[in-house]
Amino acid sequence: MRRCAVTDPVLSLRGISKWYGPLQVLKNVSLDVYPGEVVALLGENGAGKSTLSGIIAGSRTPSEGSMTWLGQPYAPATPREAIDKGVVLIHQELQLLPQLSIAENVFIGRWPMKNGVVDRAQMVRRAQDQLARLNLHIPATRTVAGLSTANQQLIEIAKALALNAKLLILDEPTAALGGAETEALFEQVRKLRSQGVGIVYISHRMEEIKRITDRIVVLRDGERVQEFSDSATPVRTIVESMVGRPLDRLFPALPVPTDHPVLQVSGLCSPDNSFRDVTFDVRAGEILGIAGLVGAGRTELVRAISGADPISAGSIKLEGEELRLRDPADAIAKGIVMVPEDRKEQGLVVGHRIGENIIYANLDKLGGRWITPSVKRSFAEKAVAKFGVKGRAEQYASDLSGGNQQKVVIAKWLMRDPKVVVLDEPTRGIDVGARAGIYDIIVNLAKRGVAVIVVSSDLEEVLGVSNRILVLAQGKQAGILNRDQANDVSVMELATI
Amino acid sequence: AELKKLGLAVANLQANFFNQIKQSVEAEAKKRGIEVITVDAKGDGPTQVNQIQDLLTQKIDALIYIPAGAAAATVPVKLAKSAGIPVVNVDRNAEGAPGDTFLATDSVASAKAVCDYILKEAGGKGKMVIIHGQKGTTPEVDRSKGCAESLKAYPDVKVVAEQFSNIWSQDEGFQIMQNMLQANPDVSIVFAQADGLALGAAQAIKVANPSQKIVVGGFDGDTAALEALSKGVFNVTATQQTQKMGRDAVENAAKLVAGEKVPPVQLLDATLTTKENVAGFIANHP
Amino acid sequence: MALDINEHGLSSGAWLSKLKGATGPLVGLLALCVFLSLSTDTFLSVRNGLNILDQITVLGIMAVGMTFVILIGGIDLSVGSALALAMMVMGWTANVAGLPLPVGIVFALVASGVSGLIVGLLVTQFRVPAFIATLAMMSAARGVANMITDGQQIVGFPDWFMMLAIDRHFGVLTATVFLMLAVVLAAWLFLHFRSEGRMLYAVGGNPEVARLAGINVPLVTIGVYVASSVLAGLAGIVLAARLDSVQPSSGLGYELDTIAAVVIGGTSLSGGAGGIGGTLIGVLIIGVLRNGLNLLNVSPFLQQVIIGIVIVLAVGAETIRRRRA
Amino acid sequence: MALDINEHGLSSGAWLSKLKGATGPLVGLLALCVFLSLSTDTFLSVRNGLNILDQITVLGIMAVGMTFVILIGGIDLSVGSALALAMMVMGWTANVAGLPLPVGIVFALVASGVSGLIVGLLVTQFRVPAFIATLAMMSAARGVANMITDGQQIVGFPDWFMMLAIDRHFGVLTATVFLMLAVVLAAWLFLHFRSEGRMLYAVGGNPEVARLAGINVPLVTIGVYVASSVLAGLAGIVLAARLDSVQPSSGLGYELDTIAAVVIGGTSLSGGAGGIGGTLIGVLIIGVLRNGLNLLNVSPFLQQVIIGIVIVLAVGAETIRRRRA
Ligand SMILES: Nc1ncnc2c1ncn2[C@@H]1O[C@H](COP(=O)(O)OP(=O)(O)OP(=O)(O)O)[C@@H](O)[C@H]1O
Ligand SMILES: Nc1ncnc2c1ncn2[C@@H]1O[C@H](COP(=O)(O)OP(=O)(O)OP(=O)(O)O)[C@@H](O)[C@H]1O
Ligand SMILES: O[C@@H]1[C@H](O)[C@H](O)CO[C@H]1O
Ligand SMILES: [Mg+2]
Ligand SMILES: [Mg+2]
Repeated sequence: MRRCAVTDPVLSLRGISKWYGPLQVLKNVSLDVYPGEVVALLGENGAGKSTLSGIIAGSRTPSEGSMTWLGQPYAPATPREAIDKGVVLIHQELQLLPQLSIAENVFIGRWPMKNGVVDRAQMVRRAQDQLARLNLHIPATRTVAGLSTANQQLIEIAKALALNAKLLILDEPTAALGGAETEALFEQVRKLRSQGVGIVYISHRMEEIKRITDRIVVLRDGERVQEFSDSATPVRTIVESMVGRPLDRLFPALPVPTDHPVLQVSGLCSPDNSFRDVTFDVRAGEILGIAGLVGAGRTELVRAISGADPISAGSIKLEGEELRLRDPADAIAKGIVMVPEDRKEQGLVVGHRIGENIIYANLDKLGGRWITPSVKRSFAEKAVAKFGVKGRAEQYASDLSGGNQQKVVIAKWLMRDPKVVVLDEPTRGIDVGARAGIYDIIVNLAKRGVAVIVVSSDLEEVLGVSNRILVLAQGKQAGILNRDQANDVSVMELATI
Repeated sequence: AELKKLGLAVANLQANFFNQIKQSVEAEAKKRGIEVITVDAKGDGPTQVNQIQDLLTQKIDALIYIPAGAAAATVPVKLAKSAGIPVVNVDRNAEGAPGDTFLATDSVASAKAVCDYILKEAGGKGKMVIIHGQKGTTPEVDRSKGCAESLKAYPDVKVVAEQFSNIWSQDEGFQIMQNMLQANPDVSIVFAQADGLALGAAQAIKVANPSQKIVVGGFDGDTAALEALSKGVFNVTATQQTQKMGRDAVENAAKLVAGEKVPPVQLLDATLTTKENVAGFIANHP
Repeated sequence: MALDINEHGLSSGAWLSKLKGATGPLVGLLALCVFLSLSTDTFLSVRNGLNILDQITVLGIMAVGMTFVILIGGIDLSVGSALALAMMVMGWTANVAGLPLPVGIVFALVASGVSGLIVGLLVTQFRVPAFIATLAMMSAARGVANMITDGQQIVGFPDWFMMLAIDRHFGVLTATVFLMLAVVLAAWLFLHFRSEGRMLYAVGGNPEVARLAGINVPLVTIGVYVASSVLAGLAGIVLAARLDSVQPSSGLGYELDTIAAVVIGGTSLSGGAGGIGGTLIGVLIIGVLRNGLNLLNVSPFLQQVIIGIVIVLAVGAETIRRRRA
Repeated sequence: MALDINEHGLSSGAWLSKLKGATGPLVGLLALCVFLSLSTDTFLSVRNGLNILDQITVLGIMAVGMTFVILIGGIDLSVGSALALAMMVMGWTANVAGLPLPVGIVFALVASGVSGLIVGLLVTQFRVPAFIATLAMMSAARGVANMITDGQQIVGFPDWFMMLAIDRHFGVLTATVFLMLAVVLAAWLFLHFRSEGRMLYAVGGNPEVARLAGINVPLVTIGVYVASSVLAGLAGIVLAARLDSVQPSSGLGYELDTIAAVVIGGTSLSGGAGGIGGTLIGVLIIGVLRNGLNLLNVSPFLQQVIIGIVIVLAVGAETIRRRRA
């Protein structure tokens, strides 16, 4: 769909720059968004996409530059001002209040009123309607706490849809979504586009970008470097424009696994039935992918294997020895480690330094002796260097890009020379360039004889990195596919039984 | 030597009785051109020990000392003594380490008088409750002793509940009396060992609005209590000579600094005060 | 039942679940009442019930303000001092300056409001943690309360004033109890149905989310600390009527009692969850417990031990209930 | 200096930055000391310095335990009562049961340790919020302390005991001050260099991350509450030596003082950030402030106001410093 040359842009940015102290994160960026088009904003982690979105939506202020909204000067000082004008941003981070109901979250700050009081009945009704638009059939009176990340993301989207935006910015809305949810979202995006809403779409998933967007704007190091408006542009060209160098390949060649089974799982059940009767093994040097729809129970399964959740039946054997895992410490002691799906809540103490975070997972190894600053630093620096983290041991984890944070989580575990490594959504929210780095680490682990399990909602990723793929469907083991049998069709067939 | 700088360590300025003494000491010292440094322990013994250290650091010539707690009372005296500073204890004295002199009301005798009065007023029989002061302090111990003596003559009076307060305050009196009335709704005699406690108790009685008449006795002659007494809020108190106590304390401190000898214990009278004779004390507090 | 759902969007089961964190405490409160009714012949009487209501007025009013504060994820240690400050300002205005008592009451509320305003500004503008800002105010306001009369109490107000706490209108409620109930009800309505009330939950749940949703977080925060202080001042006036006197040492240590009532009632100290219903239960648990232990004639020292145990049981019951579920 | 950097990996600037949240308070403390040195002729003397050290021993020891608790994101309101309990157990063992005083000291530490153990179990096993669990224990332990002697104080211990708080060895430090300094130093080393110490930061930073990293969060939590209680008990013994007596009402209200010292020192109430260095500064600010106001002959009521203001300034200075940067 091409924009009509006579319409005026809803929003124009001219020469926007942003400094954080001495650090310049946006350099002289100009951008126009027209009604009824979807503009993709692409760039590596830290390129400045979220910063730019925040400036448009009034949650951050630019250091330099100007904006116009429908031809008028526009400089929102608060998110409220932007919302009132019709500029709505779906933040990259979930912005939900877990203790409150879904309905309340959808209408937070803009409660439907009647006679000066909040009209709760109307609020619930309207929220339910919004959820229905996204095929989400959960009572809107339910609290958000306990919902899966995917559902929370959908609520976040519903919240934005309820606002009748003229300009909608979606900052990585699908990072936590599976295929079906993504489709529902795209349907809404297309509908809004046809209603003349201008849309800015940010994502690291290239296949989506190609499907949904009319025009692609690439940011690199805070600078607008290129624009593509031809839908025939090959992905490789776009990616190279993002990373600023030629990229040879995303997935490295997989090694051939040994015959030696390291981890044997049989008849495993969870107490709350989120998975049942799961049986598989992983051999040394093998990468086992786990695929399934959102809510299929993949996370619960791998959490149980790594001691984070209890099991109600079945057995987990490591090199023939049956394990009784009461908590993660037991699993870790045996050599099973997990990179959890939620980096910020489970993987890292984001307010602490990288070095500390690495130490936390290795305290027993360092225990019994004095952990002096030099012991700590040399240990942490070794980890940082070994896994190519772009950062120094004394930096705070919160200062790193998502990809580098993820590498820190991996690094803290790999310092232990584990026998089994479980990675749950290892590249969620991570740019293509950094993703290739993480795939390299995964494959290198396998080469060293480690048994690796990779859970991912990104089908391309599981297909690209696994020797075999276990598919879960509603908690049941739907089958295990060998690499040569596995493709998007065969996996989806099993996942949707 | 001459008394130029005087330390005054008060147990707890929230109690009107101490506040009266403080004001009297400061007035008397002003008259004599003596500098006073006042510290308030807010009822906490350890705080008072710290404060007295600080007073000694400032090279006071003498210390007027009203112990905050029952337990820690000896330490400040020892500290002062080892610094060669004379100590005038007021109202409370520590057994192991008394001050150079001790100024107080004869609480045993006065409490006996108060109890005699309320027991007689109640017709010599009925259920009685006692609201004690801070456990183990000199006035608490002596007033309990005095009242017990009085009770010997009234076998038909039964003491059904006794409780201790911490800072002798009106809130505490109110709370304690309210609790006591819940457990013992038919109480008819109350001895509260300080006026703050008595006022609180009287108010608790008023709020509870019991069917029987309840006689309340207090102690101290607090400014506010005397007013209340004149309005019949409660029945009797023993008015202590706070103004004189403050003046005497300064006087004795000056004598001690000058090297004169003073008696180790100087007890003052408290006057039994009722609605009949209260007017004079309101006009002019002794 | 079906009608219920349609009309109010809530079945009776849902009503119970609305209390969320407070169901454990509610069960605790009921158990306590049943136990006391069986073990004493005095507990279960209209008169004793009214007594308990009288006894919880001060705590109840303060706990409403504290609920607001804790809901937004704050804490207010200054309430006991704000109460004392208001009392002394009222007493001084009426009995020393000789102005009419109602003027004194207005001044008292203004004084406590200013104390809350300062706290609010410190928290929002100078980023002083609430704990520190209110701790500092706790000390400073107490000092000012003392300085007003140089530590002296003031006794004796007009009769009508004291009667507010004594006269049982229609033979049932005193004006002060009525006031407390009105405050509780108003606060409940406010939190549930006013958008400003809902803002408290948003701010407490996550201030950044609230900000991004267009809520003026500093303003809400300041408003809440002012409300908490003014309510503490109001509680001070009720206390003055109950005691027919004011003294600067009033309300010492009330901050912990008040916070306890709120937290026992299931409002989370991390903010964003809880409400007035739970607080009322928390206040009643404390009130009934103290009353009951007196009726049982338990010695004061043992009372302290039992109070500790019952508080833990009331709150722990919630966990045990959840585990079962 | 260059050597320093190589040996400890820290330049003096880095040392300052190690205090993180506490630089504001440190500046506040120094300003306070300079002001007092200029405005009084008594403040700046060895003798007064030693006095201040004597005066902060109890608070200092308790604040170390509270630092642990707050670092893991908890709170301990029971420390004042644990102190009283330990004192009474010691007094009773020595003066009523007639056992040797050292045995009494051991019993006292065990008693306070048990109180901490109960708190730790309530928090970890029954999920009672720390605020409630320690509030309940504050009430219960105080009750037990009272019941031991029916509220009576116990006076008079062997002379050597009192001398611990009085005798200035080598003319400088009393045994109790030495004990406090040893506790502070040990705690600092523990937090910085022992893996168990680092666990506290991990748990406070994010308990779920810590659990997934293989840290036994419940065990750490229980250990911390036991440590806090035992240190409060130890502070009680120091207090007993200082006062040559024990009484069950000791330590009333100390919980807020102790928490204040820790928080003024920059340890965050939300856990995971802060340390012993800051706590020492916080304790010193409180100690110097109280001492200084006495030396300045500020009237008691005004002192309360000034204490409030200085606390806010000390903590607010941090914000202002950051804003400038
Ligand atoms: N508050 C802040 N203070 C300092 N630097 C910041 C702040 N917020 C962002 N940055 C930095 O600004 C740069 C741009 O960040 P931004 O979040 O806009 O990147 P992004 O393109 O959205 O990346 P991603 O794909 O990982 O979401 C990064 O280097 C980031 O570290
Ligand atoms: N619609 C829903 N309503 C209530 N709970 C749900 C719903 N969908 C999922 N859940 C629960 O949320 C939990 C987490 O699901 P989650 O989606 O994380 O599982 P998953 O298979 O690991 O998928 P993914 O990792 O892709 O998110 C599961 O226990 C699931 O039962
Ligand atoms: O004797 C006094 C008074 O009775 C006062 O009310 C409190 O402390 C006591 O020691
Ligand atoms: Mg981003
Ligand atoms: Mg998952």
